[in-house]
Amino acid sequence: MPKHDTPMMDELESGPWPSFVTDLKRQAEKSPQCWDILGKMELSFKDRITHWKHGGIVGVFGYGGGIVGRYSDVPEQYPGVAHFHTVRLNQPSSKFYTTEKLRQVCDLWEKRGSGMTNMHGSTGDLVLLGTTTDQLEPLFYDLTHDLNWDLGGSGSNLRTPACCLGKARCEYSCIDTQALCHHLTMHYQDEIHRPAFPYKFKFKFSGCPNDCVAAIARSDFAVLGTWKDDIRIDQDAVKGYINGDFAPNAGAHAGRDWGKFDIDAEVLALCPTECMRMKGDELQIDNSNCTRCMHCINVMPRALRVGKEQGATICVGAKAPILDGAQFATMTIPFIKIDPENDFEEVIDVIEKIWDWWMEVGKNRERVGETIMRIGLPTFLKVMEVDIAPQHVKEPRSNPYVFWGPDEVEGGWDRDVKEFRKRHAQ
Amino acid sequence: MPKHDTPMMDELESGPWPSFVTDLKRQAEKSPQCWDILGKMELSFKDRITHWKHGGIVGVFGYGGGIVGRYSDVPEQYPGVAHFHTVRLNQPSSKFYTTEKLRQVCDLWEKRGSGMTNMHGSTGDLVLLGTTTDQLEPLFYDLTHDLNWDLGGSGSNLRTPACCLGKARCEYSCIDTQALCHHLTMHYQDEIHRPAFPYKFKFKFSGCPNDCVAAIARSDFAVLGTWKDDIRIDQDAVKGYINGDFAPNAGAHAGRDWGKFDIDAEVLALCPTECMRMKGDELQIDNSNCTRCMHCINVMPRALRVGKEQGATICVGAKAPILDGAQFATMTIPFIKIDPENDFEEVIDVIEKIWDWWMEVGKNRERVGETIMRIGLPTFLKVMEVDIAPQHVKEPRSNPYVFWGPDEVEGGWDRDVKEFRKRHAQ
Amino acid sequence: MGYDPENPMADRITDIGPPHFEQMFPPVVKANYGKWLYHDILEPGVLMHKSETGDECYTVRVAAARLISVEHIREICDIADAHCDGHVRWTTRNNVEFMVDSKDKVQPLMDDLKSRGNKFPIGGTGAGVTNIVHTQGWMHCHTPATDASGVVKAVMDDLFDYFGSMTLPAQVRIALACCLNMCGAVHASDIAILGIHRKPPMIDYDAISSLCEIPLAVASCPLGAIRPAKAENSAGEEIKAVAIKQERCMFCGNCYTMCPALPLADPDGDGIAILVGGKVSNSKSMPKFSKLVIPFLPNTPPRWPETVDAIRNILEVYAKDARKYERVGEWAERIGWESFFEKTGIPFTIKSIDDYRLAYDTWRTSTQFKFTSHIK
Amino acid sequence: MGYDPENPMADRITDIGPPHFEQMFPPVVKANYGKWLYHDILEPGVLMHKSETGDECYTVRVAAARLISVEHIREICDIADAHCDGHVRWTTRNNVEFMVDSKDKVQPLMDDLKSRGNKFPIGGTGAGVTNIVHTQGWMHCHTPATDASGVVKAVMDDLFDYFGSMTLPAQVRIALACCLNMCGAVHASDIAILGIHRKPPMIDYDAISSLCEIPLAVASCPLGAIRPAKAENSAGEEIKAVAIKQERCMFCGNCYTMCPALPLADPDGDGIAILVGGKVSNSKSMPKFSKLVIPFLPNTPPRWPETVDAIRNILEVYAKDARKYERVGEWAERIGWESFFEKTGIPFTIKSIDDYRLAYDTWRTSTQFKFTSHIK
Ligand code: SRM
Ligand code: SRM
Ligand code: SRM
Ligand code: SRM
Ligand code: SF4
Ligand code: SF4
Ligand code: SF4
Ligand code: SF4
Ligand code: SF4
Ligand code: SF4
Ligand code: SF4
Ligand code: SF4
Repeated sequence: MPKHDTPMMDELESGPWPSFVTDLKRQAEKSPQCWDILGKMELSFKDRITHWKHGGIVGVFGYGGGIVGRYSDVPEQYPGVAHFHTVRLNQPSSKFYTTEKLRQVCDLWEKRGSGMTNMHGSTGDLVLLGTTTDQLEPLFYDLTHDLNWDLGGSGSNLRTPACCLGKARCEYSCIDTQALCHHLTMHYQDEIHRPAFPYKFKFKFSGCPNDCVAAIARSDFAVLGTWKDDIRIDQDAVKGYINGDFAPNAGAHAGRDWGKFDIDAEVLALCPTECMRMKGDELQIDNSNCTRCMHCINVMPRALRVGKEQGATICVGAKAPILDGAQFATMTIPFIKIDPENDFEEVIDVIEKIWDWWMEVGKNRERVGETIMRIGLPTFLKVMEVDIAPQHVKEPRSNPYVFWGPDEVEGGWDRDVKEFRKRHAQ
Repeated sequence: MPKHDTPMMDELESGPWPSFVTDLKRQAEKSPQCWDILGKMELSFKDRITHWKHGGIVGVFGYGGGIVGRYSDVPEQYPGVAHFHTVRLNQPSSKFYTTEKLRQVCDLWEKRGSGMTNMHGSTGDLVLLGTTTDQLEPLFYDLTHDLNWDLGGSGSNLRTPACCLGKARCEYSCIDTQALCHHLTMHYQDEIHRPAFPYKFKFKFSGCPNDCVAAIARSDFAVLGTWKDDIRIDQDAVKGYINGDFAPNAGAHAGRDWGKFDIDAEVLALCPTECMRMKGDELQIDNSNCTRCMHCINVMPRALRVGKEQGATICVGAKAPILDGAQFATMTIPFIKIDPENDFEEVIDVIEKIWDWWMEVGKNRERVGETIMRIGLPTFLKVMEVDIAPQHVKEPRSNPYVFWGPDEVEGGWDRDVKEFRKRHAQ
Repeated sequence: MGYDPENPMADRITDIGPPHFEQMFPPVVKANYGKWLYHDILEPGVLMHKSETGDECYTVRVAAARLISVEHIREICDIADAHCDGHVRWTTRNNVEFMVDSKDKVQPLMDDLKSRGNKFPIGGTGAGVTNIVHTQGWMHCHTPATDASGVVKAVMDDLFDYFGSMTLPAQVRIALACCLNMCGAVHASDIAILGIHRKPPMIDYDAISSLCEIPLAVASCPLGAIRPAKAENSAGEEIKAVAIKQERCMFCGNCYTMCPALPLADPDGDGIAILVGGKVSNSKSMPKFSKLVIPFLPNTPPRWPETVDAIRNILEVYAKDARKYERVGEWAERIGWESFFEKTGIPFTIKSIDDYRLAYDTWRTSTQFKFTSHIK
Repeated sequence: MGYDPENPMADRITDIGPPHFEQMFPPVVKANYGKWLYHDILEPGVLMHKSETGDECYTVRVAAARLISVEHIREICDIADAHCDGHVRWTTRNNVEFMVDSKDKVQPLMDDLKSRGNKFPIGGTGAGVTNIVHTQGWMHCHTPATDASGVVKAVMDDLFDYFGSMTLPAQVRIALACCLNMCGAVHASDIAILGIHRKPPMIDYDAISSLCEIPLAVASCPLGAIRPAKAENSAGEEIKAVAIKQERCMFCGNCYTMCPALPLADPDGDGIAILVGGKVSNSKSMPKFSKLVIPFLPNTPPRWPETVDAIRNILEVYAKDARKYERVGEWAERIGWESFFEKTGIPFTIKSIDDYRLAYDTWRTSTQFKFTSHIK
């Protein structure tokens, strides 16, 4: 395939940030269709519009997801990308790789596709960007046989679960994010590969409330590590911070002179619950009022550690704005043990409760968060069989429109209007 | 009329709080129907239910409001209150009275009604509680001729306007609440007496953001005094408070020992905008960041005074929850001069803009706040011809669903899909 | 000569409005209108306003039942004549204010007031509980779910000490509305007493045809629980009526307001809900709506002990726990609503979780919460 | 042997999932899993995690375009083989992390990275601007209103210094989504770049019958702007199609997602909206949605100067004005949104006033506001 004249693409080779254009040109030496990618991108830059057709249902036999079909609306001009389907490989939990595995993927994709990838897709997949329909089955065969690796999700199914790196390299993690993520991914292979839901459903797992995988904003089922007992305090380290031996926030603000560390201003005053105080040079935390926001721990990681009684808070129903407006996930299970020993039974139990209900009452293309909005949080919480607690809301309702059942009201609902009229003339 | 056996009513004669029962019995000596009031109340206490029939359209000729009809559903048992209509007298602005006028009302009502009143109704009227249909015209005649006093509103009309006592006895008032209230009441007699609106409409006027007449919570058209320049500071008085010469909050907390006055904790730290600071023993206010919440002035009335450039903020659309949930009035006009000199022209202009729009687009039984909710604040603000400002919202929208007009978009909206397809194959 | 039924239009006068407020001002108010400098609360119920002219206005505020007789008003006039050269006012919360123009007139006035039994308790200022804004209840309205005057008397008898003192963290404003129409505007009160129904409307087939316009009745239901339906009246005639999906009803009563043939009131179904944490003023925090914390308390005349106790409990916990100047709602938000329920011991029920419009904004979309005893 | 088209089901393997994460862990990570005590950011892009075993894990984080070639990945592998005994990871924001188990291995690794031109800039940690989460844009999607990779390259070239430094009040997370579907989840970002359409869909009568189910197309519109309607195609045949009330359209594109015969994309109609103040973490304040502050900026490839300038402006004003640890949204709420617009000089337009669902909660129902220059 010939090079195209791509002045605008070329412009994007300049500048300090890594250039995808330079990279495309480099790959083009081995994967000539990359010239057509560049040419077609140039056309979109010129026309200020996409040149892909709508949709395109392709896939591998027996799977309802994992591949997103794409066809060019200018196939003659750029035959190399007339078909340009993406293949979603289910990334290993928290995206650690051996170079050996990665090189296998590279070879496979150079053979079977454009050689271009997304590391990674927003949901978390390792996305192989652009191939033709006839390559899909062979690619899938090689992937499963040679790499023993499988596809991720797309369509109205369970999407590829994702997690933060958790205990692998973070002192804050209260749960085994990878173990949980991987176990559920394996447990629900069928739900990932064969759409049977009203709409997409996403799992994300963060080890602590910092939520580095954006679970509470981006997943229908968000599990965030937390703890129930007290923050562990190393008073000497506290002094260390006060004396300036350690940089606050692990040095995250080192680039600017913010003056001497001021524990009152930087920690105590920013605690959202005002539950910390200094008694002399001893830091005291009223843990019963702590909401585990992480701030103090983030600022003084050497002095403060998450508690020992660890578990997770489960929030349900996050989504992007289409159609009722964006939703964050709503706190549903305040605290749950996350136990690899029993294969995360408790978590699975929660998931299936949600699915059973959603699959029964959810409308087509209705995310579970929208279903909860439509039917009401009280009903959802009842379905979940959780103890109703004030923690489920930011504040009690301000309207007085409460539902009552006949069983809750003395005498029930059956009344005889004629009897009533005897006492109350019309 | 005979006394009735009223053990539960009698029980309410005990206790330190003034007893309406004792009072009813006292009035009964002169107005025997009060025995029937007591008897009928006793019956409601026994049955735990009201014994009034629904509605009842009565009134005086030519008026569509001012009287609320009521008929008993047990007329034979308590003939004295078989009819029990209320008459709403439009209270003088801010409810000051001369005993002379009051005595006239008393005599009139003893002659024409039950002798019982509400001082005052929630909207502000002086409510005469309970009379018969045949008394209405004579009462109205005496009221207008002898007391030269008129009825207030009820029904789908302008309700009796009300105001706080403002400049009459409050140092905080930034507007002439009574003058404004009285002028508009007179100006809109027709709107008060002859229902022509989709639903009720209420005016309330508070002299400052403390809002002692609850305008922002209870009126469709809420005018609250405010100022535009700087809070006036008397530094000596500030020292006075610090030294404990004056009781903070004018002594409102004198009943309990809260310890020595702490200007940092009690004033500076509670300023919602953190715009105050002490420079030595001098108090400094960054007025550009002040939101005129009144707190500092409330706490130190001898030291701080509202600014000199006074006017009002107008908020629109407060209402009780029926049916879409309660609404506070929404800030619509950030600042407007309130000028008795020109008969409050600017205010009247605002009111008529609202009415013209609401009467055109408002549905039956739709409060203006609900109309704004249904049609949208942006449209309403355009109708009001106000400069759109960030002050109109607490925060910008978080959903991306913005309307655009063809005139706002290059090339307008007319496109030829065939032309489009030439460039984008289907 | 007065009104002549024979000739009702004879020299009829209309649209003259209320008497002008200025005629009503006491001299000291008229003279110092707009000139006030500051005020002091000398003791509970007694205010002194200082003018730049040097004048002073002393106000003695006394409680009143809002339901008062002309005899009682005459007694108020007697007092005003004796001490306040014939002027008096009512506040926006139904208290009565006697004003005098010099300090030495205050004591005699107060002595007089105190000499009249429990008719004129002095107070209602500052950080205390002032009079309850309320509505008609069984005394005059057709839609109430509870009484007004009776409940208010019972509650204020119990809270009486708070009326005559200023010991609370801030002013506490209590309001009562006897149905969801909320004439008492309880939607923005520190503590709100709200009459609620819990049984769906009955359908009076013998009255509906004559009393209601079916389309209006149907349209009146915010939840679409009402639909047009044929039915049979006692006379056995088929009539145009309505059918009600009872499980959809949330008892707002709007249908009864529009159609008298749909009564909801019921001795056992009706009762009181308690809402807290509302405020009107813009002081410190912006206005807040009251929040529903106790979904139902029974109607127990004459003294509604359950309601009285519930309110005292909230008030006392608040008094102990809140900071100076902190309104009930500001306190609850600072400690968190979970702690509000914990500290007050009020059981949290599913009824407090919003499932009406705009409900989503009240859900907790964060991992931030406290481990109160609610979490097992 | 491999895949045999003649016999596609031959020894087919399915549902084996991804490789197990543990195989992927570097030794130091596996050995210290769950034992980490604390971390330090030694310099921008360089993290040291300390384990209770005494072990240390040094991480060097480098930027990557999310759109990368296998050649580039191979180069990353070469580096990982040379320095990190064959392990490497990607972050949740598309950066690459090289990990070594001792301090002395850090400098050689960094030298190597720096020796490779601008391919591996080091940074993205702490109080700076890290990589932009983004989506496909014109590179692969069918519904975009702007490009992704191109805009990101332009913006990051401009903000490059903030990637390699930690001088901001807090971390600033920028995201891009090329249409309202918001695959980039920009609804909770400090600064969000959002592709938007501004022209209602065209109706392709020649395609609609074959491509769309009319009822689904009609149901897809949240504002009910689409109704079924008969029409005529080029062939002059009457067909079942739809009609669109254009003035009701707010350009969400959902109809096009459901029905390919309703394209909206347009060179002049499409462009970018800027939202700010969102956050995901529960640190300090609860998660916040991004708020729309600039309703439209044009699509101006290859470098989108208007968008680049708008973002730099917001970032610089924030950097100057905000307090240490204060996220963009926390800052805007503290100073008040009116001050945000004042300080940034961004003109406030009516487009920023919510008129969608739940809109009421964003209206200002208080007299509390600042007199900025917006108020004449
Ligand atoms: C590839 C990816 C963007 C990327 O470049 O990374 C993507 C691409 C598409 N998304 Fe997405 N979404 C991707 C992550 C997301 C996310 C982010 C996340 O998962 O964390 C979201 C927001 C969170 C959420 O789920 O709400 C997201 C919200 C949507 C929506 C709106 C869904 C909603 O309920 O609001 C749609 C519309 C739809 O489903 O029809 C959508 C639809 C699409 C489609 C299939 C277009 C369409 O109209 O059907 C896009 C295919 C583009 C293409 O040609 O490849 N995509 N999509 C992401 C998946 C890669 C991966 O598997 O890792
Ligand atoms: C008398 C009074 C209560 C009192 O004891 O003080 C009252 C009494 C009634 N109100 Fe009210 N409202 C009274 C002030 C209010 C207020 C408070 C205010 O005006 O500040 C409100 C809340 C603020 C508001 O307007 O939203 C109020 C909100 C309602 C509503 C709900 C309106 C809404 O849009 O939410 C209704 C229902 C209706 O209009 O059908 C209502 C309806 C009624 C009716 C007419 C009953 C009905 O269903 O039609 C009541 C007649 C009772 C009777 O027999 O006397 N009343 N009503 C108040 C008028 C006295 C006066 O003129 O001074
Ligand atoms: C007399 C009255 C106005 C009237 O025209 O009748 C009035 C008079 C004063 N109010 Fe008020 N307020 C009056 C009803 C209100 C209301 C309306 C209501 O409660 O329905 C409010 C709004 C309540 C709310 O926020 O929910 C109200 C909120 C305030 C505030 C704000 C308090 C706060 O911190 O939120 C102040 C400032 C203060 O108390 O320092 C205030 C201050 C005052 C001052 C100190 C103003 C002054 O300088 O004279 C007056 C004496 C205060 C006192 O009683 O301690 N007044 N005040 C009303 C007396 C009602 C009563 O009998 O108890
Ligand atoms: C590597 C990564 C997790 C992963 O599995 O890949 C990660 C790693 C760390 N995060 Fe994170 N976060 C990562 C994405 C996130 C995200 C998700 C996102 O941005 O999409 C968030 C939520 C962002 C938001 O709130 O909008 C996130 C919010 C935090 C916070 C909360 C910051 C705040 O004040 O709100 C902390 C605490 C802190 O920074 O002190 C944190 C802290 C950390 C620490 C310090 C945890 C630790 O002890 O190691 C790690 C290094 C921080 C650093 O880079 O300065 N991490 N972190 C992600 C790196 C992304 C990148 O390449 O830049
Ligand atoms: S979410 Fe918590 S545990 Fe996971 S990486 Fe971020 S800070 Fe660490
Ligand atoms: S985690 Fe948050 S709430 Fe808890 S003590 Fe630390 S700063 Fe306060
Ligand atoms: S609203 Fe303001 S001016 Fe009016 S009485 Fe209350 S404090 Fe005074
Ligand atoms: S009025 Fe309120 S905002 Fe203004 S300075 Fe005083 S306390 Fe602060
Ligand atoms: S609140 Fe309801 S019951 Fe009470 S007076 Fe108003 S309308 Fe009647
Ligand atoms: S009470 Fe309200 S909800 Fe129930 S039927 Fe009547 S209108 Fe509908
Ligand atoms: S945001 Fe929209 S345009 Fe971009 S990838 Fe997602 S669906 Fe496609
Ligand atoms: S773009 Fe959205 S709003 Fe416009 S017609 Fe299509 S679905 Fe409706």
